[in-house]
Amino acid sequence: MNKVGTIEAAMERIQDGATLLMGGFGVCGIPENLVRALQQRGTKNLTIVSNNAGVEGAGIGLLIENGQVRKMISSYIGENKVLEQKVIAGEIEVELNPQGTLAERVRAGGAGIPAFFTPTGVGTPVAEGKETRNFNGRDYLMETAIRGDVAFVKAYKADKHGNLVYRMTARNFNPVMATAADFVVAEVEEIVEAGQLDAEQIVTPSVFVDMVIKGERYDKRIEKRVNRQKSGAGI
Amino acid sequence: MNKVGTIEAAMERIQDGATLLMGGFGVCGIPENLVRALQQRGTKNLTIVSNNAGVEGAGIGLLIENGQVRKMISSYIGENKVLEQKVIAGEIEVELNPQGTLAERVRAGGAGIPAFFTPTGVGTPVAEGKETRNFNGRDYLMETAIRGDVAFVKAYKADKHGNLVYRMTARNFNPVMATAADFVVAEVEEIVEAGQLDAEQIVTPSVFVDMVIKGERYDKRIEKRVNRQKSGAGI
Amino acid sequence: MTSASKRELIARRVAREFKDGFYVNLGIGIPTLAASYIPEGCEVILHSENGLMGIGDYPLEGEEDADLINAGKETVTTIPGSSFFNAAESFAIVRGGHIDITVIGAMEVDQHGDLANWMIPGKMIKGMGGAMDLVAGSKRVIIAMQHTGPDGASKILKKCTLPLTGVKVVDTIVTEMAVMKVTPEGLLLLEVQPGFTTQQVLEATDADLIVKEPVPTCPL
Amino acid sequence: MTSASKRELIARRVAREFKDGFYVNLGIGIPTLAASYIPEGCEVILHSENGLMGIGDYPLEGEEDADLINAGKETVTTIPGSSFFNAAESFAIVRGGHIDITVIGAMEVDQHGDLANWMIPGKMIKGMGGAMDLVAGSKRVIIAMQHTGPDGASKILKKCTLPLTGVKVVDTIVTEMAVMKVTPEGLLLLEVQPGFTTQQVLEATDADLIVKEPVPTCPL
Repeated sequence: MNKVGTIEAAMERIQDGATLLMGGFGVCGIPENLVRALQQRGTKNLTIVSNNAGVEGAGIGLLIENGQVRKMISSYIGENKVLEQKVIAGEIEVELNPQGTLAERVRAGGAGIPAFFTPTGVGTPVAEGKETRNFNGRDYLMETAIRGDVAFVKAYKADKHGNLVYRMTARNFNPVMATAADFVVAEVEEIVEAGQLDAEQIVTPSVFVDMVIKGERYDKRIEKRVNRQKSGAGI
Repeated sequence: MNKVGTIEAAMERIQDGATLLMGGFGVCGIPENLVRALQQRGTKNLTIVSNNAGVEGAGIGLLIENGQVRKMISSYIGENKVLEQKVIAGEIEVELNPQGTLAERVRAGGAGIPAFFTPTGVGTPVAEGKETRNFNGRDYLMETAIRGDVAFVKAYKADKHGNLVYRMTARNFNPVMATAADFVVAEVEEIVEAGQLDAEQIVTPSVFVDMVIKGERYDKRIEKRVNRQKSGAGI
Repeated sequence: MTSASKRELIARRVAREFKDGFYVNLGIGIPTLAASYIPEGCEVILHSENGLMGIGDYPLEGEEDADLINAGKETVTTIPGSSFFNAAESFAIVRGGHIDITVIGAMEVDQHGDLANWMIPGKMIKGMGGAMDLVAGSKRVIIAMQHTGPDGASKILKKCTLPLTGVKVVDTIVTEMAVMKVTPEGLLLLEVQPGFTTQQVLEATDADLIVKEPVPTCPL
Repeated sequence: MTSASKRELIARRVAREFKDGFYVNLGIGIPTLAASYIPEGCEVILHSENGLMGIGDYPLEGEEDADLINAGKETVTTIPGSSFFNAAESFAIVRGGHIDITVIGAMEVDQHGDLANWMIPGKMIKGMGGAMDLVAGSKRVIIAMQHTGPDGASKILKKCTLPLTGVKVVDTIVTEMAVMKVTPEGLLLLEVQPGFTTQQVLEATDADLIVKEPVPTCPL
């Protein structure tokens, strides 16, 4: 079994109008090589499910600036001013979800659960149009599953079967997004033979992954570089 | 932070009539030291949530034989003949759940989700008394969360903060049960200092665990020893 | 035909349904046997619902590990590329449609694809284990079983009489006599096993079978 | 009082609510400052909802790692005993009631414990991030904020006017003027910060405050 593919082959799996799930938190742990290739390809009218919308000049920001995105399903889009302008201009629709609800909706999509109840957002604008139901004296909202046509995720290493491990907080939404699309592409920093990743440590089992790609270049931009002083206590 | 405790202290946290979540699949990965201590203590009228009911003379079988169990919530109890007799005699109630539904109900209990929908069991005896609902043309059952007063889990190693790693398929239900009780005790084969388990590899974060105990003795009974011949292909 | 040779015939035919790269769950009994007949050059990853993707051979004597078992509680080994996960993740894989084929036994199957394989009223109920999740969630469910029960009665019915495991979940039925597929039109006789005639299959089957002559014989 | 000294006063008082062994989530801004004032001998594990339990110090210059950030997207480090997990697991921790205290800022809080901190109608909405999950799921929610807005208006109201982040979710409010607790009877004035009188707090507060004299002064 060898799921190692090319970035060109990955691009052929995503069509205009597709729903694309993407890993990443801010620009940490984003599939940056796949995003750059998607920008070059110019695939349009995308609905992107991702916690954030990138920043100007990086991540999903590239696709937004290039006019490829029709709708964002996210929890926080505050870092991207270009998106703000496009929302005001009516060019992009934004659906905001509480972060935990977003994560759980995608997990549900990957786990065969069409809907679930959560206490998050009861009595807030998030509850509008949603069923509210009381369990054991507390109100909950019904939230429905999210699935994608394609998922782009970033992992640290993959084996050729498609098993994935991540690195620190670059894990974030990636393992969740990898479960919930019809075609899942993982870009990684290193590809090893099957058996070279410890079976105990694999975070995403290969069953979820359709194609593995070695990223050509990792910029790994830092959004907020904060340092402590050598003498100070810091956080 | 040091959550290392004694088995005696753990026993004081479980009262007659408690709901007890237990890890294990068959007798693989069961908290055998905690079970033996619970048998000695004689705590009665327990509702036990566990995929299986142990075998005669091991695991939950010990508690069943000792008359400590009022109800089992499980998916498969076929290995325990004593339980069968007690069910027929009306001494023990059994609630059978599909295995995936059982796992997801406990996960939901630990994740703050009071109910969810699943395709499993639609049109079967499992659906009796449950709400059926159609999403996108398919019927689903609503299943509710399970929580316990106490959870007993078995891990391979713990650090003193209560972070846990497991060993092979002895992982099974343990990480799930560890999320969904008011008081969670993990028994392990080895306890190390915080920082000695790789942060990437921790399966159960310490936040879920209230007490860690080093098991005194591990029998690790094998239910079905099956070997291949040196020459044969086997499974 | 001996019971052993029936079982082998069924397992061999089931294994022909596997494709390279498939993720497959094999139930206890005849389904597990299918692992021995996976075609050459076809890499199939076996799922064990207790938390393992990539079941290997049974261990050599002395190499068993109590911490490494399959869903049938048998000692097993792993393969390169195996991974371990917890029960909730294991059934997220199952329920989420990530298993290509589940092969499972049956007490009864009917022409609508309904399946009964977990309880007989009046007898002690052992539990459904993971069967209900597997048949509800897998992309394709293949039933591997003997065509008739110990009393000679057809296990393939117009309508199941026992409490169900799943409704409209079965795709294909493989027995020692035939291969049948559940279609929107009804139960189609796809192939007849070597040594049996279409007529014999029809006589041994309670369900209405759609027959499109000539019915091919299963390749050996 | 300078804004910086107000922020410090609030953060110091918030940190006194932490107990040894607590798992705590600190929001962006003043709440994050509370990490600097954790009492001696009190070990608190900080949760970052992007997938880290056990946030450490900010890194020294040159030791930043783009793969290791907190929920505010700042570079951080880990502590011994840290662990990483994915977003669904991170919010299973939050929603499941495993976080002992969440400290978060507010635009408005009211005497019923309602909280508004994510949108102002007519202004660009940045999103609620993890705030709604944190306030709905945590065992205890502490609001850390300045008592009044830039215009001098009370941020502690009889009833929130902005779109809500959560209903009846707030337990305690800590400002540079006072500490208040939401009780079934209403909003109780627990303590007055040094340099302020009960009367000053009452005048600066729109909400009805329950005052049980003598109101203690916050210990420094």
